[in-house]
Parts: sequence; C-alpha cells; structure tokens
Amino acid sequence: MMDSAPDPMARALEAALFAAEEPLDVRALGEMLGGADMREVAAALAGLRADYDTRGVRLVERGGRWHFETAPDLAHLLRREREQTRRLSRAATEVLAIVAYHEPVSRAEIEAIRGVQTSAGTLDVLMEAGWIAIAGRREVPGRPTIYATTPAFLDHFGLASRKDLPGIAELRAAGLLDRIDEAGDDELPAAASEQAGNPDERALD
Amino acid sequence: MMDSAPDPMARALEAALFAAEEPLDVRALGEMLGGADMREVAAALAGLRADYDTRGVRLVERGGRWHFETAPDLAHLLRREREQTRRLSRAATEVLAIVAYHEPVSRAEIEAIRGVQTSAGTLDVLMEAGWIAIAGRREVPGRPTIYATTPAFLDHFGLASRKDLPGIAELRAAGLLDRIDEAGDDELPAAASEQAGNPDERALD
Amino acid sequence: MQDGLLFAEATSQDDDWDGIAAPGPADDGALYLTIDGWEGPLDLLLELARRQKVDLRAISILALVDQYLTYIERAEAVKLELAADYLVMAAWLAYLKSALLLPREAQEEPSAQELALRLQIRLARLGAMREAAARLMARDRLGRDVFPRGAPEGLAIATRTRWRCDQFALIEAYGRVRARTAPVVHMVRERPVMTLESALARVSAMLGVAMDWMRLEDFLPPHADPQLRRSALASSFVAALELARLGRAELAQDEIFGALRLRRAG
Repeated sequence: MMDSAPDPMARALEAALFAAEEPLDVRALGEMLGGADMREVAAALAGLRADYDTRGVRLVERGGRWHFETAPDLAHLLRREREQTRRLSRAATEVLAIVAYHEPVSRAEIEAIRGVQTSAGTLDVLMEAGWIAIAGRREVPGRPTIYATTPAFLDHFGLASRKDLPGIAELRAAGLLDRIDEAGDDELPAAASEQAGNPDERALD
Repeated sequence: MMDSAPDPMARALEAALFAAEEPLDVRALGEMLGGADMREVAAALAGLRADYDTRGVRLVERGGRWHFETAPDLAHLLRREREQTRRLSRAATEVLAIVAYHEPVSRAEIEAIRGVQTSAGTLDVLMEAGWIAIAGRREVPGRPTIYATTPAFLDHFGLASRKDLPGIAELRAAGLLDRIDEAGDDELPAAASEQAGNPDERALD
Repeated sequence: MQDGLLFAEATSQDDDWDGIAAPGPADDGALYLTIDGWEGPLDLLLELARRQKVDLRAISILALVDQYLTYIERAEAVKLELAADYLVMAAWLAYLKSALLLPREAQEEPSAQELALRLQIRLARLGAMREAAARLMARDRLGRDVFPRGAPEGLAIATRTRWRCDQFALIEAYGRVRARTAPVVHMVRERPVMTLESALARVSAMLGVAMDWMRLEDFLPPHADPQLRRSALASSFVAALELARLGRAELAQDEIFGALRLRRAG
C-alpha cells in the first residue's frame, strides 16, 4: 500500500505521536527531534497527515496540537465495547455552546442568553469534563469569574480551532454573537440580563 | 507516501488495533469486524504489517496477538533525558567521606563512625552518582555488604589516589576538626542539623 | 445563514441532541400540561416561536404574545404554581402587545417595534446557541466516535541527576564527623587564684611596714582582674584571721558589713 519509505523526520514524528499520551504541538515535536526546524516539522506533519488521509487512523491538528485518532467513519466498529460518553443535560450542552461561541463569558452573560439562571452544578460538570476552565475575572464591579473553553474541548469535539465551531462565522455575521448588553436587553424582563459585563474589559491572564 | 487507499478491511483492522488497549488476536479482530473470515483477516494483517514495515510505527505479532508499536530504532527519541544538577546532601557527603577514609566499610561501620543512622537512600545516591560501589561482603556473622570508592570518585574529586586525602593531623592543622563549635553560615550544631536535614536519620543512642 | 434555516434545522434535530433533559416539541395538548419542562420564559417563548414554522425574523410577535399569555392562563387554570419569571414575562408581553396595537405616533421611546425586535433577537440568539449545541454534540467526538491510541507507549522523561560535590566539602565533612564523634576530654581551665600561703606572706609583709590601721582591701594586689581580686580577698581575709590567731595582728570592724581593718599587734 505504501510506495516508499517515509523520510526520517516523518518516521520520527509518526513514532512520537503514536507513543504520546497527549497531543503534541510543533514546538514539542521539534524539541523531541533534537531541535528540528519548526517549519520543517510543520511541513513533515502536513505530509504525514496526507499519508494517513485514507487510512483507518488519521493525523489531526486540534488547537495547534497534533494527535492520531481513528477515522470517524469506523466509529460503529469501535464504539460498541466502549462505555458511552457521559450524557450531558440540555442545560449543560447549551452552556457549553454559549461558552464556546462567546468566550470568555461570565455566568451572568450565560444567564442573559439563556434567560434562566444556571445552576453552579452545570458549570462544574463542564469544568470536570475538562472542556471549560476559569479564564480570569472581568474587571467590572463584583469582578465576576469568566469562563473559556480548553484545548481538551477542541480535542473532544474534533475542532482545529474555535474558528471551526459550526456556523460561527454566520452567527457572527448575523450579529447573534454580539455582546449581550449591546443588544439592549435591559429593556427585556429577564433576571440575569441586567448584570451582563462590560465588553471593553479583558480577561485576566 | 501512500499510493493507494487501503481496502476497507485493512482500514478497520488498523483502527481497531490502534484503539485497542491490548494486543488482539485474529479471532477477536474478526469479531470486531462483524464476523469476518479469519483467513481474510490474517491476510489483511500481513498486508498491513508490510505497509508499516518502513514507517515509524510497526505492526507486530507476538504469540498470535497483534499490536502497533513504535519502531525500535526510534526508541531514543521517545525517551527524553533531562539532566539536573543537585548538590550532594550533607549526610551523603559525610558518608562518602567515611567510605573514602575507611574503605571498605559496611553500613554499620559507617553508622558507628558517623554516630547517626544512615538511610539506605544515602548509599543509593552515592552509588547512582558512581562514586561508591559494593566491594563484596565482610566475612562476619550476617555477611554485611561493604562499600568502597570507585575510580570515578578519584576522577571527580581530582585525587590521584586515596592517599592524597589529608590525614587527621592535617585536618586538625587546617582547623577542620574545630568547625563543630563554630556555628558558621550553613553549619548547625551536628545533632540538630542531622535531624533537621534528614528525617530518616536519627542519632544513635 | 439563510433565513429560516436556524429554526427549521433546530426543530428537526431536537430529538437527536445528546442528553436533552427537557422535553422536545410535542403535541399541542402536551404543551399545556406542564411548565416544569421549560427552562424559563424565554425557553417557552422560543418553543412557541418555532411553532409558527417561519423564519424568526418574520415571526408574528403579536401571535407569539397571544400564545404565551394563553399558555400562562391555561397553566394557571390547571392550578400550576407559576414561577414569578413567567408572570413577569407575561406582564411585560401584555404591555408590549398593547403598545404594538397603539398608533405609532403615540408611542414612547423605545418604540414597541423596537422592543419587539429585541425580543426577536433574543430568541434568535438563544435559538442559535441551542442549534450550535446540537451541532457540537453531533460532531465526531473523541472517545465516542473517534478514538485515541488505546495503549500509547508514552513519552518517558527520564531525569538523570548529576550530583555536585567538591573535594573541600568531602574533607570538611570528614573533619566534621571526626570532630563530632571524637572522645571528649574535659579540661578545667586554669583560673587566676591567690593561694592562702601567698596571701599570708603578702599580708604579714605589708603589716611589717604599716604604721596604722589598714583596710583589708588595701592588702590586695592593686591591678588584679576581678576574678583574681575576689580570690585574693578571700585568701587575705583567711590570712588576717590566721595572723590574729597567732597574736601578730589586731582586727577591728566598727559595724556589721563595715570595713575590716587590721594593724600590727604589739
């Protein structure tokens, strides 16, 4: 099936990514290869990805980090013996989507979009899953905690970056991802909406 | 690198073996593939093994069970060594000095000279550093292990031989036997420092 | 995004969501049976809006308001305790409805049309997130649809320690051990003392040349250090007593703790 031997760098990258327990970025891979040029590593990765394109295993990049995973069309063969992934409540899936599409967001902002209060447990579930994390505080009165998605979120949902979030460009163009208080929600009755934060403030590191 | 797409069975085997947590035999693989013919599975496995022959990852069979593993010639890349420099602890330095002055010595003899118990870890550190080595056993009841310094010890400390170590009279002349009364910068009274520095070591009664 | 796509798709995907806790769209009759299934008034409004089966931007806010108010009335009729949120929303929607029915000129700022538009945007925003959540959950997910390597060898990081120690530290350590464990010999340091013999000789010699009473302190060595002075005082006192016993000196003391004086006898 393979017509020629891969070059040494491709072989080394292949071995490293197979052996790794975590996705690796270009810098880490370059260091493993004894300080290889990062552009060469990136080019070799692209070549390797193409090599595996049609196979049962693929090489993917998620948030700048690379890993091998099985091809999605073979899910039916592999799924049956594995424990079902944790089922998320509807509230949790919505909160996750809101964090992903609007990040960073405070709980008040999440509540303003959903029009309902969010129980602390919902955010906990998402943090426990490793998909969202505290990203600092918004510098407004009360200094509310703000949340953002993690690299594990990109890994889990197979996203190369947040730009790959389904429909995000269209939603942004339609103004549906605008800051809550820019839409003038203060006129609407909803408990949480009045507390939406100031869009000028940035997340703390 | 790959000239044609692998056939569906090869893809499925590839994914199954990749995702498996332990090596799988032909029967188990056939079952995963919905009851595929075992001869076909075996043939596909042989083809897959050939595919990976030159790559950074190989498909190998051991005792009738198949698994992927990284190519052995790349093992050095996957095992990164990080070197750190650490100052030898006060206790270990004392033990090393005693071995150097009194070799060969048993641990009991070292303890008798030091006046404190010596943890096994201290001798391990010195052996790991390559400065002392087991020199046999003393032919007394219990046949205790005895230790002596190594050529690496002489190299490291810039000594042509152990005879270059200053004798007791020279130590006294240099004031090194008086230091105990002077609470210098990092010098504590001996008993206190043994207990503070190494909880494993306790003064002998 | 095409108009209408948002809600049309969301409706069709509703049942496919992974782990929906609340009920999906059901028959009209079922809608009125419970209020617990709705995650707040906005959720209910969104569901009602979807039932219009048109683009949300073309939705009839008046019809939506009527539906909501009808829903709330019927819920109250079956003696459901309505959460305050639902009632506040109902009151606000009733106000919005009356404002929408007023002639445009008579309206205050913001106009009812503007408020209606904002409500529409809000519903669209929630709808968008709901649909996004569904699409996110339907992706090929790691651990559910695609799998990482089952038994990765792992990248070992072996830490090798290079121990640092120099010759001086080694020798010093040995010195320390030897000093610590050397047999201890106690030596009492020599201290300056005046013996009784020398005090006797000194006092009797001085009495020989003295003409009158002298204080005992005057017999002591003049520049002695304090320790020697104390010793000399004690020795000289005993010497004075001895000379008095031998009849060679007289002692006198005027008061208790007063100065002790002595002179040659005879």
